[in-house]
Amino acid sequence: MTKLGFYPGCSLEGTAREYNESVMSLATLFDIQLEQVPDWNCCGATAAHNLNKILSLSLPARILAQAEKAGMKEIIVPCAACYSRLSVTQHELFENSELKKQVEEVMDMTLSSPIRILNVVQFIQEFILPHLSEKIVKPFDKEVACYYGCLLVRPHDILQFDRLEDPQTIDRIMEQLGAKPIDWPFKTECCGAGLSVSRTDLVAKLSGKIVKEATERGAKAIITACPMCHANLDMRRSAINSYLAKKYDVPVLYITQAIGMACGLNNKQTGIYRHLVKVNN
Amino acid sequence: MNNELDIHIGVNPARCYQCGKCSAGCPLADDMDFTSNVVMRMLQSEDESLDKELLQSQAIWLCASCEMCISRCPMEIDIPKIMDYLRQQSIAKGLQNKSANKNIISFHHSFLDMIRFTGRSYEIGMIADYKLRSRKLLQDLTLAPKMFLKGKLPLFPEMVKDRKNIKRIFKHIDT
Amino acid sequence: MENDFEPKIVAFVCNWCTYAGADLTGTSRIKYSPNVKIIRFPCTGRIDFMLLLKAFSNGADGVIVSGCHPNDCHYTSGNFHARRRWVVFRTLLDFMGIDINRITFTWVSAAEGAKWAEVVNTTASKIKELGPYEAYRKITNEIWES
Amino acid sequence: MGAINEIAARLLETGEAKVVIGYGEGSFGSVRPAFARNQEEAEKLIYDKRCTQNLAMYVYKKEISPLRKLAIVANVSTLRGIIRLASENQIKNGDIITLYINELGEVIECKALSEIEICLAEITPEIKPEDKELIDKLDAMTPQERWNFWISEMESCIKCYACRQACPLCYCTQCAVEVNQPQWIPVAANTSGNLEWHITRAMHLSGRCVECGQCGEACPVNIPIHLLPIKLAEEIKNIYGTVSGMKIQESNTLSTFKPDDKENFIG
Amino acid sequence: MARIGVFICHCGENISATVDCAKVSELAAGLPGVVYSTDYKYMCSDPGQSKIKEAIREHNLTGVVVSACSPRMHEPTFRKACAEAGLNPYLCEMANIREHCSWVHEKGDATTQKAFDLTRTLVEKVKNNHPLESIKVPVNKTAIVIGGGVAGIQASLDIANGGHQVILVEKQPSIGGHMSQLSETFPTLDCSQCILTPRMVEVAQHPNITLYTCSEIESMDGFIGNFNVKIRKKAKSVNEKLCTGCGLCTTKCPTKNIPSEFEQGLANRTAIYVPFPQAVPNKPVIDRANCRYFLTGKCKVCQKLCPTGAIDFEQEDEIIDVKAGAIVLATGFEIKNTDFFPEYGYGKYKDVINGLQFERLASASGPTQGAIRRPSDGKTPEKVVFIACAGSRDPAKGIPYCSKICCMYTAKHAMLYKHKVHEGTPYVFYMDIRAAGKNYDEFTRRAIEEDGAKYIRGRVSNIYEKDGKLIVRGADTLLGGKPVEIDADMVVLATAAVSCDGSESLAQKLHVSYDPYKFFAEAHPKLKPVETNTAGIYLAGACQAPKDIPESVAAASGAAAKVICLFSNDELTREPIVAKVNRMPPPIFSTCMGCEMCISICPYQAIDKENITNRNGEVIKTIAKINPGLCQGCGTCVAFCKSKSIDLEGYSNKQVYEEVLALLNN
Repeated sequence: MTKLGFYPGCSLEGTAREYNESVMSLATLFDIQLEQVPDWNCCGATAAHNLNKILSLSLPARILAQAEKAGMKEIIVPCAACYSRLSVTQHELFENSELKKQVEEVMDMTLSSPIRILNVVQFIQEFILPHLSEKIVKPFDKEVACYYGCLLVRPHDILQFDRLEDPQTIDRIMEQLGAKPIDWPFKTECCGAGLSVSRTDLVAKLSGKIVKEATERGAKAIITACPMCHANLDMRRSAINSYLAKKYDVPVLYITQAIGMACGLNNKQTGIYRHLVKVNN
Repeated sequence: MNNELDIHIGVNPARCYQCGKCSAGCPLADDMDFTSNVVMRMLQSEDESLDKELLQSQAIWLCASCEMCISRCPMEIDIPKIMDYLRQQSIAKGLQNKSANKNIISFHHSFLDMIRFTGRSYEIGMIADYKLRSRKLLQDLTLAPKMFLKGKLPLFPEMVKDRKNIKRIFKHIDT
Repeated sequence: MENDFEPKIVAFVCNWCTYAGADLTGTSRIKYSPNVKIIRFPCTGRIDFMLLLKAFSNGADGVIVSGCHPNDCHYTSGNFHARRRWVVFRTLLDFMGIDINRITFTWVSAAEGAKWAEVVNTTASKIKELGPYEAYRKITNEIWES
Repeated sequence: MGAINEIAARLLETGEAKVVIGYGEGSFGSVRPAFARNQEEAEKLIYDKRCTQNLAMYVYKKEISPLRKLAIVANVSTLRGIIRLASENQIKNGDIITLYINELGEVIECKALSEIEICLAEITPEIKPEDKELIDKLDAMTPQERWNFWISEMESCIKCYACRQACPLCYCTQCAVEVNQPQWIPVAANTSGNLEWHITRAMHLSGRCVECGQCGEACPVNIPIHLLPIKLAEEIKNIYGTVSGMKIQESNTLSTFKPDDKENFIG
Repeated sequence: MARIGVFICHCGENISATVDCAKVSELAAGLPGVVYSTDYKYMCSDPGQSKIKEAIREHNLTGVVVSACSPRMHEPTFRKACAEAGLNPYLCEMANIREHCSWVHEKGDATTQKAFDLTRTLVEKVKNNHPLESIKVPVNKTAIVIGGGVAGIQASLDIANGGHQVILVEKQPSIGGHMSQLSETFPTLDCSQCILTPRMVEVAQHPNITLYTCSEIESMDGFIGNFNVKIRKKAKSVNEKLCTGCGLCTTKCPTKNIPSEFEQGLANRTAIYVPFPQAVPNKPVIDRANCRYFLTGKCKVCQKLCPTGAIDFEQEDEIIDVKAGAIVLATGFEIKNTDFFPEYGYGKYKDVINGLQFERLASASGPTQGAIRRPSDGKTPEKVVFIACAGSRDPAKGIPYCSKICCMYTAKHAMLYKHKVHEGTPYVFYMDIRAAGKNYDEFTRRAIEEDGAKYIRGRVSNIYEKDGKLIVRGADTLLGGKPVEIDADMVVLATAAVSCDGSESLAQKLHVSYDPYKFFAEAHPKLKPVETNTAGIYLAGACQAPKDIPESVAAASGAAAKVICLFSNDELTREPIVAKVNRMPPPIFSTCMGCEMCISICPYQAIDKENITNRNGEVIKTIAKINPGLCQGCGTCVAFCKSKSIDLEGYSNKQVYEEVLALLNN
């Protein structure tokens, strides 16, 4: 059994519960044990770096320090926002020793060496993909729009994940499931992210563009790997539809849910019943 | 502020040659009072009144940190970092944009306060707090019950055990 | 305490790349520390390892050796020979406890005016931090004392 | 009478060699180099475990060199010394008959230099355990400690140049230390002059040293001076994969290069 | 006793602004051996030089140190002045107190002190200089021109018309270069081929020009006046002597779907082909990578058809050894291609093309006979977006420089498009319009004012395809960064001009320096724009930096003039900076022990063995000997020689040793 460090992040305990459920179900199916970072805290997300730089570094740094203390060599971070914050923090601190000292002082913990931070797609590529074909029972035989969002690929210098324009990794994974990824231009357009609650009007506009484009290009599902994107595209659908004055019902799936469905996991295991936009099996 | 940026965050606005590729790709450019290349120009001007206008702008709060601008900027100017800095300065100087203060900034505060007390974010509490701050009591009134039914809004917050440590982190920030 | 210390640094550079690169630093008016003084050689291949020792025994606190990037040598291969010689010399100095941090060996091309300034400034601040090379000077001064 | 004496006697008798350079009994149970020019002297030659000295240095000594052809009794380091000298054109093929005594005590008579190469092909040279130990010890020290170690050693050097005298590869008629325009190395036996002399010597031997340790043996004040060229030889082996004195055609490591030589030291 | 004169130059204020020149002069006067010291506003001026000459005569100087600019700039000037005053020029040295001192440090004592330190160092050096005589070498009066674009053609014709032999080496099957691909040229809109083709033919017919096509430089050694070059002439599989250029083979070749390089992939060609109708030489070659016979072993249709039996499948690459006195590099440029613009969908969308492709579309001899049709479906585009600075001035993409030609050709493209599609709308996204040239700005204004090209100041963020249109997302920075979206039918990227593939390795073969972008470096940006750092090798055209046609031609003629200048002498004088093996009286003869390790270290094979024999002819000693004709004076052997038996004139052991001492001991 493979044992890996795991940082769920706050969303996966709340609005993105189904994401967590599908990740855990997949891990079980592929014989992987995901061990949570002990006593983890929130990464601070957009709010922290909007308001205070040291805070925006200290919160993720504490998570890294906790993981290091637990002897973790890598952590799986399914939430794209957390993945981005953790990666950027680790990069900044190990590039700038003075800053690192300052942050260590603030959190009263130390960081000795960088650890591997894997997003969910990297996790799938490394640990699921090699054994995927043998587990597929029901190919995901649909046109899909793979939606990467901002935080998986940017800032590219630091994350070094896939390519900046027209990324392909999720598309390739979906192909393995039997899906037909569509070519579309909004793979990395912003959904409105943290403005979800405070400026729902803007989110409806930005996410609306994405939902509309995907639908018009024939996608039967949007595949994502970010709880924020999911929330904006799924939970905000009624706002989107009223902004666009048209009913769009293309479902939004986490990539882990899509894999789960193809591998025959039930709705409870994938958590798709929790979506506000209905998913037809 | 032009010089400050170089010192504090190592970004030099003088590098901007106003090609506008940032604004062209910015998802929120249409809604901003100043597009990103104009923000850069205002910084280059080293004009205090423009600095102030900038700190009072809505644009800096509308920026969603999607990083599209820097990823396509030919001069690799870290505009998101500049935006972070401007937001922090805006608060430090009490110049927050009035309309953004009502929603976006309030939300950030609610979010951080939640972490300050629990170590993690917790949507119900946070949203309740935000509603009080923003006085948007009716917002999402229809969404919440749906989410609750889908099990997406737990009633009680998960908490970090070592809350002292979290407090310590915030304390350093506050002082 | 050491802040007032102005190190003496000798730069042994080749005529075609680094000397020209340092000329470009000048032409571009990029400022750097005046502690470094250049001696011109046709090629890094010409630089005798003994000169580095002579520099230290005559009071240098640091030394820069710089030439053309690999494959760019005006004489095709002088820098390749210099590179091997330096690898061996460095091993020997280190084995004898001579402070190899005081020697910067690098490549600066004729187009890298900014890099030259950077090399000089980095070396100067490093040597400033290391302080005067008393250890080497002490054994040299013996000659006069004894 | 051992095989070595028989062969020496034959070579002298047939005139194939005018002199056989070998080992003889010294005083107090030591061995010393011996030069057999006749049957009688040939009988006195010995070879045993004590015969570790590298005799290759005698090949070009003023007194011996005119007596070519020579024969020489050789251990491994002598073989390597001869090969290295041949690489540097100081010995020509046919100048010298080498009597190599292998591990089993057999005498292998090599008339051509290529035959020596064949003997050496069987051998993986290793440095003495005590030398290795001391090198490791020094490597483990801090630079400051190493400096202190060598400076205290250098202080005792009297610049007698016995190290140079003993080295099979120090054949220059004018050594760099004797050059006075410019005066590269201070003449006086002071610490800095001594240090610079030994650095120069080690550098001039780099890529050439056959690791016989003769310089250290010869030092009257027991400075482990042989560690310097040996350390470099070991590093050169690690970095460039070359070992001096194994093949004639092998050029000096420092007079050759590869464009992709490592350069992780450059900053 | 040394009698040294020291001359401190103010260089106007370039030096004196930060260095107290009078003080340096005063301090220098106190140096042992210095008998005369002075400072002057412009040492390199005539009066300045006269000062030096007078001082030499008056004070009977045995050495001169001029503390001024870089010796790379004015060493020849001052050495010449010394020679004119009767002092051996190699007794003159320069201390670089401008580039290495006054320009890089702030005004102050430390800077003045450094200027003095540098001066003192050179004083000590010059005390150990001795008179040298320059070396004479013969000049081979053949020039090699590498690259047969417009610059190479011009240089070849100029040199050949000057009465010298020229060997023109071209990588492609035909000369002509990029200019032969262009439709019309700015700012006159005259047809590119109409003006180039006569020149190409002239090259082919010129008695002094030997043309090797499909050829590249294999290796080079030697030096100015005496280069030895190996040219690899790649197998064309067609015997040029037998081929009459009838073209029958090309019409019957069964492999017809190879994207034509000349047409930039907008049309196809056959495996045996002539790149374009006006090609010189106008004889086909077989592209072995695509030829059916070479791929499958069967076919030979062309061989069966050829009336003269010119097809030769067995032909091999040929290595041609040539000797030459000068080389002109004219390898030109390429434009940045594939995968470089993922955000613009270049390579993904057929209708996003580059400028060179547009030239072919607009060319009367092109795949559409000059009608503007988009590649995907052949429709006439109603809206065309031209994007200037596609890659240029873009450090993030590794190209910070301006490609120089794009502003002009983009204006030209917009104009040509409008002339051909009257109802169409050309949009041009630009950052700046750089139109500095004779009639250039007038030209761009015409595109805007008369032809109605819609210029939008801003860069495009991305392009995507929707419903057969290309959605171009840009911003208008003159309207406060307002987003602009255009649904275009075709997009033309003015992609950056970059150096050619292989220019780095060519530069290394020729020992020519190059800049970080692999463009060849000139010896001096202003005063030696067509020379390289390697004497005898010159630059022409865009291999040095992006250049337009008139500039390339001007540079080519400049390089040709340099070559003709060089060839006007039968002999060259070379700097006597060469290595020497010492000689001593018998019985030592030399301290060289003949270890011969210097032979393997020498990059020029300039070291050989020398036998010293006695009266009976017996070899007493073998030592190294350096051929001063081959030695280039790198000094690698000098630093390597254990017994210090080799020394380098001009940078002798004694000189550099004294320099180190003088630099440090004040």
